[in-house]
Amino acid sequence: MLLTQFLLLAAILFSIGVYGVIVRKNGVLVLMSVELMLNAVNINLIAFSTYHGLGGQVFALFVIAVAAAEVGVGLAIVLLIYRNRRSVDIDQLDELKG
Amino acid sequence: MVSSPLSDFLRSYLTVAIFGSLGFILVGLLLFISYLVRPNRPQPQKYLSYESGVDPVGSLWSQSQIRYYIFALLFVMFDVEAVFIFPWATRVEAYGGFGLVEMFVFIGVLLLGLVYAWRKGVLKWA
Amino acid sequence: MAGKSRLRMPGTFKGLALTFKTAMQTMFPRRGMKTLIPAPSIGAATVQYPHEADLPTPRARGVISLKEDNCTACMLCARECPDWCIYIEGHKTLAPPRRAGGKPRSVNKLDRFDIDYSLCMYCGICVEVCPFEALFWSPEYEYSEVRIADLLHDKSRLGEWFQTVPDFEPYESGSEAKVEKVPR
Amino acid sequence: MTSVTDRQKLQYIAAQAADARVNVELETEGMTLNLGPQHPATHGTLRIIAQLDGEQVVHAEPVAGYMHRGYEKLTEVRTYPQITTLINRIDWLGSFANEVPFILAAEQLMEVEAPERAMWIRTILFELSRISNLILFLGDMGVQLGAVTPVFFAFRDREFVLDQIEAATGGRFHPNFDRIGGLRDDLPKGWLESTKGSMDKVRDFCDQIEDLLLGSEIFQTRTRGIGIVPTDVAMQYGLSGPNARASGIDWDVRRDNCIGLAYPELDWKVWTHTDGDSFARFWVRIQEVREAAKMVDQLCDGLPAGPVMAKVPRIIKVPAGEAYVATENPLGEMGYYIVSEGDLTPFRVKIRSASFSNMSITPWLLRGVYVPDIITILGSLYFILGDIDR
Amino acid sequence: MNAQLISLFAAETFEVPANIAFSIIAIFMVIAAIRVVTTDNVVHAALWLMVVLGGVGLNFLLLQAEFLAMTQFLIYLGAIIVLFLFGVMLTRAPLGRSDDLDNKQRPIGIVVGLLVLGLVSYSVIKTFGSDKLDFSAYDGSQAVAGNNRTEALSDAIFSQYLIPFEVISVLLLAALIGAIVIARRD
Amino acid sequence: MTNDAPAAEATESEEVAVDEPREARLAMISESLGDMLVDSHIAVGRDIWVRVSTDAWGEVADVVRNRLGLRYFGFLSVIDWMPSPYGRSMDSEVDIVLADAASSDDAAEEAPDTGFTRGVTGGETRFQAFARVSHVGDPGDFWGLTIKADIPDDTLAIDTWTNAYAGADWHEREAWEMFGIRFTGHPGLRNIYLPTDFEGNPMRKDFPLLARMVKPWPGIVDVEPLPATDDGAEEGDQ
Amino acid sequence: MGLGLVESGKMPKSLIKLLNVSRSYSVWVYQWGLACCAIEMGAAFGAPRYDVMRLGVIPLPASPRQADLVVISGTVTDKMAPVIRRLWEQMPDPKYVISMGSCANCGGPYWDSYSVTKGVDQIIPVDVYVPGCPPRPEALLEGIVILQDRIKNEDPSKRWVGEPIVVE
Amino acid sequence: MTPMLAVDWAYWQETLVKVGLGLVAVLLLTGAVVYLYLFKFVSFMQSRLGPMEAGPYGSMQLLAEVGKWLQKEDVFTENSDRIVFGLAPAIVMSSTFLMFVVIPAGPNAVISDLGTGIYYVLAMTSIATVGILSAGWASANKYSLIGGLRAAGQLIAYELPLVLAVVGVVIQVGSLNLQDIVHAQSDGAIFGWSGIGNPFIFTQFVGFMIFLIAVQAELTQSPFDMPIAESELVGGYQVEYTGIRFLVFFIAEFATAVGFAAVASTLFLGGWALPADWASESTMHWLGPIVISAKAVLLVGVVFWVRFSLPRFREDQLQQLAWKFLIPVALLNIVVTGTLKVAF
Ligand code: SF4
Ligand code: SF4
Ligand code: SF4
Repeated sequence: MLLTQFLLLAAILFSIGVYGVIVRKNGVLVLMSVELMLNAVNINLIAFSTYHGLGGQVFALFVIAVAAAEVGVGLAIVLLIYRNRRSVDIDQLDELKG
Repeated sequence: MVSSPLSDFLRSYLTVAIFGSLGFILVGLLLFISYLVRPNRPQPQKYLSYESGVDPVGSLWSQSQIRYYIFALLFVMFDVEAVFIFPWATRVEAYGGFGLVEMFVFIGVLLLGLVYAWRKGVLKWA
Repeated sequence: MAGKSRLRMPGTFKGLALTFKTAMQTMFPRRGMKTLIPAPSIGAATVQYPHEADLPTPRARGVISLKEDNCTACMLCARECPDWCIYIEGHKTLAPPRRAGGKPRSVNKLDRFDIDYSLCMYCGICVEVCPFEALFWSPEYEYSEVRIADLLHDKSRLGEWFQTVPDFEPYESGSEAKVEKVPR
Repeated sequence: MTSVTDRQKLQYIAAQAADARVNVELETEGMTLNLGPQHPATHGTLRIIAQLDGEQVVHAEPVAGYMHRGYEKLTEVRTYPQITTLINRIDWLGSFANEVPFILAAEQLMEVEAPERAMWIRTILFELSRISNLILFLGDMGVQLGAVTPVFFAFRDREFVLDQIEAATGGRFHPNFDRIGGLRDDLPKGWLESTKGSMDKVRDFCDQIEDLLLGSEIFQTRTRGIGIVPTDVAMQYGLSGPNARASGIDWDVRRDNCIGLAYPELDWKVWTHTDGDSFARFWVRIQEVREAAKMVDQLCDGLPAGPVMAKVPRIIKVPAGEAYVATENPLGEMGYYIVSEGDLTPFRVKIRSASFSNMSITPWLLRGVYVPDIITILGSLYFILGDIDR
Repeated sequence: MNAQLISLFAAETFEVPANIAFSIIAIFMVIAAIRVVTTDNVVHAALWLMVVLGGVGLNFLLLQAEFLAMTQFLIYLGAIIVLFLFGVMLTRAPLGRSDDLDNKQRPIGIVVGLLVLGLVSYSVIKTFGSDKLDFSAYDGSQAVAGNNRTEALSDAIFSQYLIPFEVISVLLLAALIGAIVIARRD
Repeated sequence: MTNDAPAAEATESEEVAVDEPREARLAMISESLGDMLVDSHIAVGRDIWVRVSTDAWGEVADVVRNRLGLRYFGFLSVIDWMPSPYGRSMDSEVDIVLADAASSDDAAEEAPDTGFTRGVTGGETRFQAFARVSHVGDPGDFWGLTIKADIPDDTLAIDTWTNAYAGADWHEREAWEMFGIRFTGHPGLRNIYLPTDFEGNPMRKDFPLLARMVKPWPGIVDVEPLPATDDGAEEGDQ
Repeated sequence: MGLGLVESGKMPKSLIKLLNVSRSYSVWVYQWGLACCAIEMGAAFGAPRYDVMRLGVIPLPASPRQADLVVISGTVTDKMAPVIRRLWEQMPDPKYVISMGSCANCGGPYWDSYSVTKGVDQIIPVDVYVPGCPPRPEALLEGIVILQDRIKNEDPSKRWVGEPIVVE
Repeated sequence: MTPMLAVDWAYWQETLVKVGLGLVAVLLLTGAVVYLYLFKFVSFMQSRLGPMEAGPYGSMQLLAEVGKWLQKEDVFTENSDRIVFGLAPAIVMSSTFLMFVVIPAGPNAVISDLGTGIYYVLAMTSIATVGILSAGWASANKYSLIGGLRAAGQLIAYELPLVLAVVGVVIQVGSLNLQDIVHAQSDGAIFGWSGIGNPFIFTQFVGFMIFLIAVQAELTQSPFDMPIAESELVGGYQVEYTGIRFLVFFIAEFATAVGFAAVASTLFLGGWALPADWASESTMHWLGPIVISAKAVLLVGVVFWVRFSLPRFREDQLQQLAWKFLIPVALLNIVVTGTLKVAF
């Protein structure tokens, strides 16, 4: 197996995630897209760890932990938005800024 | 036959995958047999949602409570903790007291979260 | 509230012990040599219906039977029946005199006596009001039908039930009621 | 304080309590949960429409009538003996107990009195039907709380009581044994002895239920403090029987207004509980079963000799007048208000059934509780559909 | 069949089947990932995400990161997806499609996405070309015999990465408290 | 214990029995009710009835609950005093036969024409509301009271009791659907038993029970009458 | 959907027999009581003395979706009738109905009531009528045994297209 | 030997045999458990008999059940999400199957002896939650939805004690591999006495109890059966399921019970092994599967016994039980075990 194939797969996932983050306006879906990107990163980390020792795996573990925290807080924020605005549409939040 | 660690490793997981797919295969098989013999008799009310025999009242969809979310959140956090505990558990002896202290601090910090949630009353309904 | 009581749960274990005991009693009801041979059919409270059946008490109101000879088609039962589920038709004939040399008596002859068991509420009023001892309760209960029309028992079917009528029981001490006889 | 403000105060307290409990963490959109008419928790065919907020009930509306059979109308076209058998079927678990107040009311109007032996036998059967009724409650409460075994035990031991009822009256369920002026028949031989035997089984059963449910910590956490009915509310809604006694109302028709039954001659006790919660209702009932078993023993021992039927006309016409007689049925106070115009049929019979009043409290009681507690509360209020819907 | 091909298929290397497995998994993952960002049903999106995450786990397996793969299943499939589903059901998860999930930036999204993809792929291919995975790093750090690398991983955490490990606990704590504070209304 | 002796006991004595505790209670009641009281009746050893004026119905609840301490709500319902136009849907001839048998049988009460048409406390209208409340206090201190009031024929409406007794809610709903009586001030007068599309008020006397009209009474089908013989068929052959 | 092997009669006889037997010994009956009879039904299902489970009748499901048999045990009122119809329709085929007690058979004691349906067979097809008011639990067991007998001998190809039990 | 996809025939043969045997074993055990406990033992607890007519003592009852379910119509309600609704049982089922993969039934009798052993089991069981949650959602039914949410909430709450209870064992053994755990028990000694080896039920009793309680909850059995509470939710997430799909849930439920019991017996009761020298290794090849089956079936008995004796907790009460009692105690157990391990 080539290293590149994993990296390319990760790249595809990452760019799909990017697309999702840009296009989706439902907060939960945006978080899912972020999750896609994080996982792409994880694939990279693991793939590289075949070269550079277990450090990559440890990092991936940390990323998973961070991702868990991120989803937790992110979803809590989405719920907050929903509670206040009866919608999970994060694009509408812009109106608040103005 | 010689086999490298790689093939052994992947091979054992191939077995796992085969066995795992059995679930789907079995369901599919049963469904197929059932497809051969079962009747099909449409009746106008058969496809309504069951709701104790009356028309579904109100909106079908509902929101659950945030309580569930907080439980899920707590779970995720502690699950992550467990993930770190497991590797440590296999090597407790090797690390000795130092490892113990490290892990206790780790557990302790997260326990603070539980205590916080407890004190905040999110574990309770009423 | 939860944590405290949870550490000591004697009540809960009592319940567990009870169910376990019941299971063991059901499974190993026998004593002595055979204690360890499971015999649930003995230990369970079950009467295995299609193979064996408890006899209902003699007073049980299972099905109404008709002693046709006694019925005079007086219609009292049909009138008093709250469900109007007794159907009687009759005509008059002359019967031989009761005492030798008497006049022939005019009696009502029963043409039709149907009880609709799909409607009957098993109240027993008909049996009670019948002044001529023509109706009796039988404790039989096995007459489920596939067609509802078959639940209308005509007088021959009702007559068959008469075979199963049990004798009246004697009364408990202190009673002043007279025990009557089933006129067989 | 006038009653209006009294009620308002009550409502206010209830609202406060509910609000305190209502989840304000997230205003989840309301959902309407429909329990019944076909639903295992509703003993057949009651329907409860509960507006939920999450899992909390904001408003609950019981819908009765799926079992409405029109007794009050039917009594107007039936003769008195026919009514006796019809009303067996109101509270179908304690059928014999349904007959008694009606017969007593008719006897009041006709001014006849049943002989003493009939009175005693009536009392025995009355208590037997109470036992057979409450035993099932004790088991069924387990089912409502997810423990299936108690109900099997209940059905097992209830059979012994039913056997006795059937041996005496001929019907497992609907005895139709009471007559104006006495009873249809006397007891068969050996009945008293076997009845006392079955009372031992009943007592054993009570012990088992105590082990299985009452003493179980899980049961207690599920029922204590759940569905509290304060005394005053219980009175307003006309709660009666064990439900009222569990709310601290020391009142039992058997003791306080006993008409035509042998209770004053017995040694027994009215059990009350001050908590008014589901647990109290369960507890009071289990004590009542024990008490009833005790009474049956005494009655069997002291049964006087004599006839079981007074002299009454063959065709029963009840003189004009009005009478209301209530008895302490297994479910609570059941009374018949008979208006007679001297006919073969009564002119109007108002049936005051216990469950109807007991259940009318549910909209009040279910506010702010959680969905699983609906089941506990309904189970502990204990109603029979026929008794609500009539 | 020539010798080279046989050697490719030989049991020792496991190269081809692993590649086949990878291709299948990768195709599934890409499709699923695309469905995640395009489906019009939030719950479906979560379930598609589950497929992607499962695929990632399988990739970890192909890369012989066994513990990581299991962690992926445990945390992502067992916990985070549930968290997502709860989140979805707490807000809005109508059955059937809902059409206001996307904003009007789809063209931008596609452009940016493709741009990222192009850049990354270019640099990846440029840099790593056809480097083969050799798993040499694993063998070197293998602390115990057998195919069990969990111990090795543990050693790594408890030596080099001790500080981050403790920091993670604080991070989790912070996230927990933060989320509770946010989700609760006080 | 109250003097709730069984009815028969009181009537056995020939002299006009006086039920003192009940007289005392009635005095107390009439004092509290004042003008609102229209009529009252005591069945010796049994019960008390009072009839109150229509307008006061709602207020009465308040008074009996809070001033008289009858805090326990028994029931509330309505009577339709109109004689039923249908009888029991049985052949009238037979009814007569039965009635004859009854009167010849023994000394049953005479036919109902004793002016009793509106119950023990009288009344003027077709519908009458009645309710029963009780005093539940210490053990033994228990007594009940039945309260009646006429319902005007034109409006068919009367005050609600739900303000005094919350439990009256369901009872009034039942009365509403069974008799069509409107309780002014009731929070939600809906059907409680019958489906919403049910037509008519079944408890009214003029509501027919169709099944009884359609199905012939089996008692009609009589064998033709016997020619007079010495020993009638009644004896039968035993 | 189904392939319709059974309806088309292409199934071998022995297999049909097997199917019938398995159906007859696994009858999941719906926990649903209507009135007094429901208690006797409960006794038949729940009382250890009768223990309907012996016959393979499993009184577990509370939802019609998992039920094969419904015992209409008690009074069917006009308000209840549509509900019964719907719940019966919601049961997946093949399904069986036992009408228990006079009320369900014909209206019983309430034959003249304004609110009671005179017989459940006006709403749904009934396979076995059990008489009684209430029928003893044994009577219900007898009804179940009769039903099982009929299931064993029925012709599924007719049943599958919606006819009531046909016994050859 | 012709290589096929680089995996030789031997592998395929071996795997097929293993998978076949594994499947048969799982289904047989499940059937046995359903018959022995659900039908018989529970009936005895209630002093009745259970199935008697189908076959001698009702032994054919299960076949009849399967035959019946095969003939049941497959109903999708009109609002349901058909795909998810249809797939959910399969997800649950395969999560169950996956659990069995690593459970050793003899010195070699294991479908796949993974290094991550017990960790793998925990990961796989957690997947079922998703299946149940989506089943509840896709049914488009209020009872199912509430049931599904409750079930998911409960499963995750009790997943933790389950996971943490295992850690004590892992600390003692120093390996995640289940075979290692089995060997550690059969070769171990309690305070120097190795007569019965060292089944961890003794040294890890707290862990064992927590594990059992958590298993009871994971199986959504009473007293933790609020999600499928029959008396209020009519069966929870299963309300709309009929026919085969219901059967699959049904099988999965009991197969999971068997699986958890097998895991518990491996972790705490010594697994397939008898203590050290009671039987030779060659004997264990055929005795092992019997031993572990017996242990597992016995443990399932406990599950059923508790299930049919106790009333159920309310949703919040069982959450509190998990969070306020089980998890802290499990953590404490880890601390104590770790300390002792290091100290001695
Ligand atoms: S038992 Fe009652 S209902 Fe039945 S036929 Fe006799 S009188 Fe009529
Ligand atoms: S059965 Fe009796 S009451 Fe009925 S018609 Fe015959 S004799 Fe008369
Ligand atoms: S048939 Fe009789 S016992 Fe059955 S429901 Fe009707 S009235 Fe009740």
